[in-house]
Amino acid sequence: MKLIMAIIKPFKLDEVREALTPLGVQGLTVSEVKGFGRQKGQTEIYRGAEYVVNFLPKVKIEVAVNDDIADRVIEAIQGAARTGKIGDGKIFVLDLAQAVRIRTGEANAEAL
Amino acid sequence: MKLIMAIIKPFKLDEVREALTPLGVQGLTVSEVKGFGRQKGQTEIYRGAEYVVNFLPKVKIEVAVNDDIADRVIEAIQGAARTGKIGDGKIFVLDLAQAVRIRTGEANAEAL
Amino acid sequence: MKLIMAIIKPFKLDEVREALTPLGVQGLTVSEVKGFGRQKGQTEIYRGAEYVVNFLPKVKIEVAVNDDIADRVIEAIQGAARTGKIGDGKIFVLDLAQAVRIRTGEANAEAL
Amino acid sequence: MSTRFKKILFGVGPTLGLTLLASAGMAQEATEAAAEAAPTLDAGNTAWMLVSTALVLMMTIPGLALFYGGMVRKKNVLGTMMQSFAIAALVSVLWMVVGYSLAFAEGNAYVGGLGKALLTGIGVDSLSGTIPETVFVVFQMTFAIITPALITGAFADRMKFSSMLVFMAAWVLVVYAPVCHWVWGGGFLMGDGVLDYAGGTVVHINAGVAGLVAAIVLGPRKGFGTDNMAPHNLTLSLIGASLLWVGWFGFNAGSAVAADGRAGMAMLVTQIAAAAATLAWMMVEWILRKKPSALGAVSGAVAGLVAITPASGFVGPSGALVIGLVAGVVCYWGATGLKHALKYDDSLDAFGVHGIGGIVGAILTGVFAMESIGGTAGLLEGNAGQVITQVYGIVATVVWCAVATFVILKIIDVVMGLRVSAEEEREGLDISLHGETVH
Amino acid sequence: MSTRFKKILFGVGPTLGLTLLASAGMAQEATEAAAEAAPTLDAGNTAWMLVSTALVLMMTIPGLALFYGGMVRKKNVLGTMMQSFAIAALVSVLWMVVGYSLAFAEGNAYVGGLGKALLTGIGVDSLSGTIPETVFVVFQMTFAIITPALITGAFADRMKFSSMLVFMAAWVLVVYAPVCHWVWGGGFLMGDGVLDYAGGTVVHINAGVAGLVAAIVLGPRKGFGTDNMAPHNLTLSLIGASLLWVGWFGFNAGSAVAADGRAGMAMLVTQIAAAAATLAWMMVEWILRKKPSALGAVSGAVAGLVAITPASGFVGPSGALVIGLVAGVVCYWGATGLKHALKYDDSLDAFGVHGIGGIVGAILTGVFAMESIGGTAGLLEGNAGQVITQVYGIVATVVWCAVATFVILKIIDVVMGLRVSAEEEREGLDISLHGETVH
Amino acid sequence: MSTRFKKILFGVGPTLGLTLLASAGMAQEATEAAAEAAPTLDAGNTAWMLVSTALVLMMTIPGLALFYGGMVRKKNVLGTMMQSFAIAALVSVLWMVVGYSLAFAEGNAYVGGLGKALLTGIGVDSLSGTIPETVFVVFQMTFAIITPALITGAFADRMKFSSMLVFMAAWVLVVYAPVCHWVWGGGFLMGDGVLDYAGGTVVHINAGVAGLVAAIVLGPRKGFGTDNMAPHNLTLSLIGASLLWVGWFGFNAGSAVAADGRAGMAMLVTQIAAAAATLAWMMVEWILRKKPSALGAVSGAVAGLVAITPASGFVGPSGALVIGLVAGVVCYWGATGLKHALKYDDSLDAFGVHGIGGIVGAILTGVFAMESIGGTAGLLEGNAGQVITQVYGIVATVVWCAVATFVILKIIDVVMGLRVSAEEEREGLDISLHGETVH
Ligand SMILES: Nc1ncnc2c1ncn2[C@@H]1O[C@H](COP(=O)(O)OP(=O)(O)O)[C@@H](O)[C@H]1O
Ligand SMILES: Nc1ncnc2c1ncn2[C@@H]1O[C@H](COP(=O)(O)OP(=O)(O)O)[C@@H](O)[C@H]1O
Ligand SMILES: Nc1ncnc2c1ncn2[C@@H]1O[C@H](COP(=O)(O)OP(=O)(O)O)[C@@H](O)[C@H]1O
Repeated sequence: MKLIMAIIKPFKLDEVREALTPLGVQGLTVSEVKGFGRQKGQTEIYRGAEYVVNFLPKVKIEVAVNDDIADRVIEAIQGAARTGKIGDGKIFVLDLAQAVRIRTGEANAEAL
Repeated sequence: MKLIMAIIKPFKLDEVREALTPLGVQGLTVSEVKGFGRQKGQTEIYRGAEYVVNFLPKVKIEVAVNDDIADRVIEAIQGAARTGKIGDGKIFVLDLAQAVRIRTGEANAEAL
Repeated sequence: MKLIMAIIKPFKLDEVREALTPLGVQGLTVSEVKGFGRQKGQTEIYRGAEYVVNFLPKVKIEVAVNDDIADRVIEAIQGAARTGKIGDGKIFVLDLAQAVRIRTGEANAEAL
Repeated sequence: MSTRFKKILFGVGPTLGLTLLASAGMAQEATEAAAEAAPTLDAGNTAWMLVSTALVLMMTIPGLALFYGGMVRKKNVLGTMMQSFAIAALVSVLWMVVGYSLAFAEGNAYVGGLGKALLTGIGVDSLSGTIPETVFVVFQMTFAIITPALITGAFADRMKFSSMLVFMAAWVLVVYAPVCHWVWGGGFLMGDGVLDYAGGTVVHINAGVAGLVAAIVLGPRKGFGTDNMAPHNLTLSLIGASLLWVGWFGFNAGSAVAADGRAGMAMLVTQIAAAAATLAWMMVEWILRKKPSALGAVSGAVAGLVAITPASGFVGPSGALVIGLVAGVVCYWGATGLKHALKYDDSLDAFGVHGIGGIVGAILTGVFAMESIGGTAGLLEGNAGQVITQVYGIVATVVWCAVATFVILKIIDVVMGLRVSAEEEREGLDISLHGETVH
Repeated sequence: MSTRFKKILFGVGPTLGLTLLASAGMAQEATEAAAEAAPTLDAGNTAWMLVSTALVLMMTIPGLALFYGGMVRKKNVLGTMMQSFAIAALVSVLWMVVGYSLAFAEGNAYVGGLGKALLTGIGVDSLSGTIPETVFVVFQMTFAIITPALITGAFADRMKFSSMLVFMAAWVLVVYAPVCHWVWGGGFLMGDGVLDYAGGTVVHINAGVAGLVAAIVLGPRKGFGTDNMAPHNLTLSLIGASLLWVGWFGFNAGSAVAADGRAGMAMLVTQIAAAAATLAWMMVEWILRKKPSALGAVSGAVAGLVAITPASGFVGPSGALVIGLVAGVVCYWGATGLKHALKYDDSLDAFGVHGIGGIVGAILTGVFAMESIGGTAGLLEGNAGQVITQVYGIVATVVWCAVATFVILKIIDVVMGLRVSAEEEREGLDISLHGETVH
Repeated sequence: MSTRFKKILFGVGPTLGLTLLASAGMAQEATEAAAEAAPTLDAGNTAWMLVSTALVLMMTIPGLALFYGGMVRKKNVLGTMMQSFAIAALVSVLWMVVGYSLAFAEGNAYVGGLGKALLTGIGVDSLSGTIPETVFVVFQMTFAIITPALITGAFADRMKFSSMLVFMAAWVLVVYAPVCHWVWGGGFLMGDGVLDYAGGTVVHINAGVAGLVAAIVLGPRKGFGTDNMAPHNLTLSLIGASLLWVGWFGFNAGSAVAADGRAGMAMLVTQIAAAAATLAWMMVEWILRKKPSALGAVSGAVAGLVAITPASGFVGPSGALVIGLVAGVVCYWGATGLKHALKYDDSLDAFGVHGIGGIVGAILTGVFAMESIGGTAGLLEGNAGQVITQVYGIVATVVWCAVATFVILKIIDVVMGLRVSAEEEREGLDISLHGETVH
């Protein structure tokens, strides 16, 4: 199994989720993160004090999938999250040693 | 070593933490996440506009442990986080290549 | 490639970021987390009801890097995040199977 | 009555134009009648009017700013509150320069003259009835402030700040001041016996209709109907609605321009109508949606306050109770069924609550008016004609407001554009227009 | 005095029942005495009472709503604020329908009649002393609103919204209106010389005791004593407490029903007591807990305001200073030591602050009352009996309130249940009862 | 004039010392003149002053507490709001004990006596002009509260709570009370004809200068200039500024101590100046920074309100318009250019807005004063000398305030230290000083 971690632009979240459903992905976990990278943020000014926001709001999606669909999931995410503008984000793939569904104790494939 | 990542129902956090202490787990890291899955959220209605909340509040626990106690940790988490109702969450296990305690520079086992 | 996950004290974030730039790290992802460990939190008191805060605010940095600079990145983080006081945090290193830049589709090394 | 409307349409425009060009005539006591009736200053009345002025200003800042600010998404809260705040500043200056004069100086049936432009001739001793005219000027100013501020709810999250300021400046002079003159400044609606004690027509119908037109001209928010646009923090809206309620005492009871029995009755009926409408909206929601919401309760309160506004000096407690109950139910429909049926994006229901509520109130004023309270009988006391008169007042206002608002918006659209870019709208008004964010 | 109490217990109930059935008698001037004394309307006094009414309404919405809303967990903030808002609406209508009459219409020693049900006979010219009776009606209405709203702090986070509304409706008619009649409406406590200028007994002891009973009957919040129930946002509580403080001027100085020297003195002592209690609570906390907290400071302020309430028209600055200091210390104990010792979950200390503070104030009123201010001497001026009388008033109120509240709650519990389900309680009132959340 | 200042410096100190030791003289009517002029109580005026008092208290809590609280980082919001709240309590008690007497009791040219310590001799019937003296005492108390509270903005996020309380106590007695006496209590500035209607000098210059001194003595916040210190929640500041604006009507129009034409004119000019300054600051920012910010708008409003404060009873609408525009621009510079140039950390611009704005207002009062309004002509009416007199008043205040504030702070620094530890500063005042956090 793979744990796919994607950092995307927040407003793309729904599109990405919808792109994964057809692949049989039944669940995923999302967190609000801040991203630092090539994309530069807007400037905030308060009574003359300027703050360039280096850390931009991003959304991190973590989804555990079976190896067989991993590549399609990656493509789907990339396709849905892409705007072509700088700051679109990354997809990181980790090997998942084990997975358990807490409710049932089912393991691995059945747990997803 | 293993990095165990568990997504659980928020109100189960304390129980889980207490279940891990006896196993010698001295630390863990928690983050607020939103989970999408089989469990369906409540509906919010504002002046007739309905929003079904697909992303439910969950808590993500990340705990690095030695291989020897990994299985017991997983069981402990599953036992403590379980309500038997849909939405109890998942446990994901990743191989941890290396760990360092920042304060002392201690590595791996000593770092945990 | 490695995915380096560091849990540090919040006010050390900028220092750590600055320590990584010279190593050629061009991006990283940050999230607010709460940490449980040896460090004990302050006590909050509301009308006589005391709450010891076990979960302390920490910042989690996730940065994907090539193997060649991984060790220097770890050192840099440890050096910058260190105060010597309990609660400085941990660095966890995971093997990164794959990385993709969403905007361009570039893979692995080029994606970072 | 159609001829009448031609007269209005072809009358106000030109007259206004002419007046604006016309050289300032000599200053005239705003409310001569009153002044003659009670020529000396009364400290008690003045005290109440000073307070009422403060209360009505509080309705807009922070009241309305919070009510609206809590209903938008977090990325727009500062921009939304900023609109009310900036309008308060802009309209205050405009009102001093020429607005007050256009509304209350000696003029014709459609608009006041320029005799009081720059508040000429208003000294420390000038009286308006039993209170200093200076107080009357600021009291009326606070009405001129809240009316455009109410409109902003209709185009929340998408209008350029610059265009918004230009629009409001024009709207206050071309729509608000004249209509205010029609009803309170000695204009033709006053002459024709239309009853509007505290601004159901001048303020609420006016703002509601302008909002509806603006919502349609600007078009819906990006993602309207698909994205989650849930209010980000209703605690703010609860505070705002509460301050609106409290401030409304100054709005309605203050419209007595005295601390007397009629002011007292106005306060009593205001409280009853607001309460009844709150319960009504809550109950409808409870029945139809299974849960009574906080947003519903506060929306109901505002609906009741809007509806009792024109009636407050004319009806008694029982009339107020019915007005409140009706307003709660009808405005619920206005903010839900009606809006969803017609598919326009009146984002925070400026029309659904203020437009609809104002119309309900204006009509029911004609029904429940009691001779013993305001000197005019309504339908229930056998004066059916009053209802017609009320409808006539509504139509006159709706027509002029809709036409003028539409024209102003179209002109601005051509000249400088009305909407922020899609990018700015997605980023949110706070950061893209004001360079700030709530952290 | 035991016979006396039997009379109360066995007197009020039946009488109330009868009265409620009784056909409406003819309207009577509410405060005849006053009316005779000063038969003409005074604009100054009316202005002040119009404002006081607005101030006291502001105490509940948004004041109390915020004070309580900030102290609960985030998942319950809307539900908590909603309780105050809905109560404001519900009680306003009840007060108009029958509450005002039960409290102030001609009746017997225990409860007023139905002569003023639906505000019969109250016209635009009816006076209550030197102000319009309409103003007196709304002013008293705002007191009838805040009292039940105060109770909600005791059962925060766990009561069904529907049951809460039913309970409050019954409580206002069965407990508040009669006790209000006893003390201010010509009832037996008034006759017996109990001093309660602005509601220490009628409002605060009454609400505090009802809260205590409710907290015990409903039982503690799930996780009480184990889970972290820290206030989620004390900035809200700070705003709320500040608005309570400001509004309290209308509450106490407004109880003079005139803008005169006694109102001025009431305002002065209110300010001093609130300030003294704030410092006292802060200092106790500083000494015992090492840190003076913001919640402690605002709690102290409220404690002082509660304690000075019955005394405000009777004591001078020095008396107020002592009352404030004592209230700050004793209420700190009430909200901490006492509560933890007895283990009930008076979640936001409705009893700890309002009940205890009200009792402290009622007794000290008997100690510090000055003939030169309110016409009645207290212990310090040699009239020891006044303290007894005060205690008697307290006991009468506590007994009736406790018994009646208990009975009402038990009935509701049987009929429809009082608490939300464990599941709903965990999810939070906002989403489970109102379908909303603060994002 | 230098001799004059020696006299001040070497005069006030000792006199104050002596006075404080001196045995209490016999009570004297505070404002004799007024008292003679109008010896009977006027209910209308009293009503207005009761309200003004409530409005000015509302300016500090919750107004200023929110204005400042929104501008700090989240970890300091409770600590910041707590400062205003605790000061309100502390100063109230101090004012009753001795402050009022030092300011308004019969004394010498530099400070009042102890004749009214503990409010001796002030009964329920004592009058101050046409209102109860009790009301005058609380009204002035609210001014004595907001002035030190304004100072806290200068040393936000870093002062020990204990030291802050000690400092404020000393400052109110050694700086505020005397200066208040100079200008309003019959002191030498009053005698010399300095015009300060509502406190431009006494309140704003005084607070601004004290803030500047404090900011310099305490030194900048850790990380000043490097860390991100963006305001954490400007919605709070928007609410705060709005309540300040509304409350300012009580501040300025209340300074008429009557509900009359002058009060009305004061309210009108207050509104105009606030509005003009809001637009001015917004526009400057728009031009220089490309974006008009919400913080800028509210800062402008406060700047305008500050500047019109001394002028409010003396100038007319056009004067107010100019004063507002100038204040908006100059205070923008004061809070940006000036501060950044001199590199002190006046964190929330107590000096930049209140100090600078107060000076602008004081001088322009001398320019735009109109004989027909306040009885004194200004530069524009040919009385150039008034400007000199105003400058003289400013200098006297600045010198005494700066010297005394510096000395007080240095003494406290030696005795107990002024700043929290670096650790506590980083953790934030909320948790480290008060044991609380906003969750
Ligand atoms: N090496 C990295 N490790 C972890 N996260 C990264 C890394 N590089 C970029 N990111 C994340 O990806 C986001 C987008 O990266 P950025 O360089 O701004 O644009 P792009 O992905 O188009 O090159 C960043 O905001 C950050 O959250
Ligand atoms: N494939 C997945 N990858 C990552 N997280 C998941 C995945 N499936 C479920 N989750 C997380 O687990 C939570 C519970 O899953 P859900 O399907 O609702 O109930 P259950 O775990 O009982 O099957 C989800 O809210 C989500 O946070
Ligand atoms: N086993 C672990 N797994 C995951 N996170 C941990 C673990 N142990 C500690 N942490 C994280 O590191 C932080 C610091 O650890 P702590 O024991 O308090 O101090 P130190 O790192 O100096 O030993 C904790 O707050 C927690 O977030």
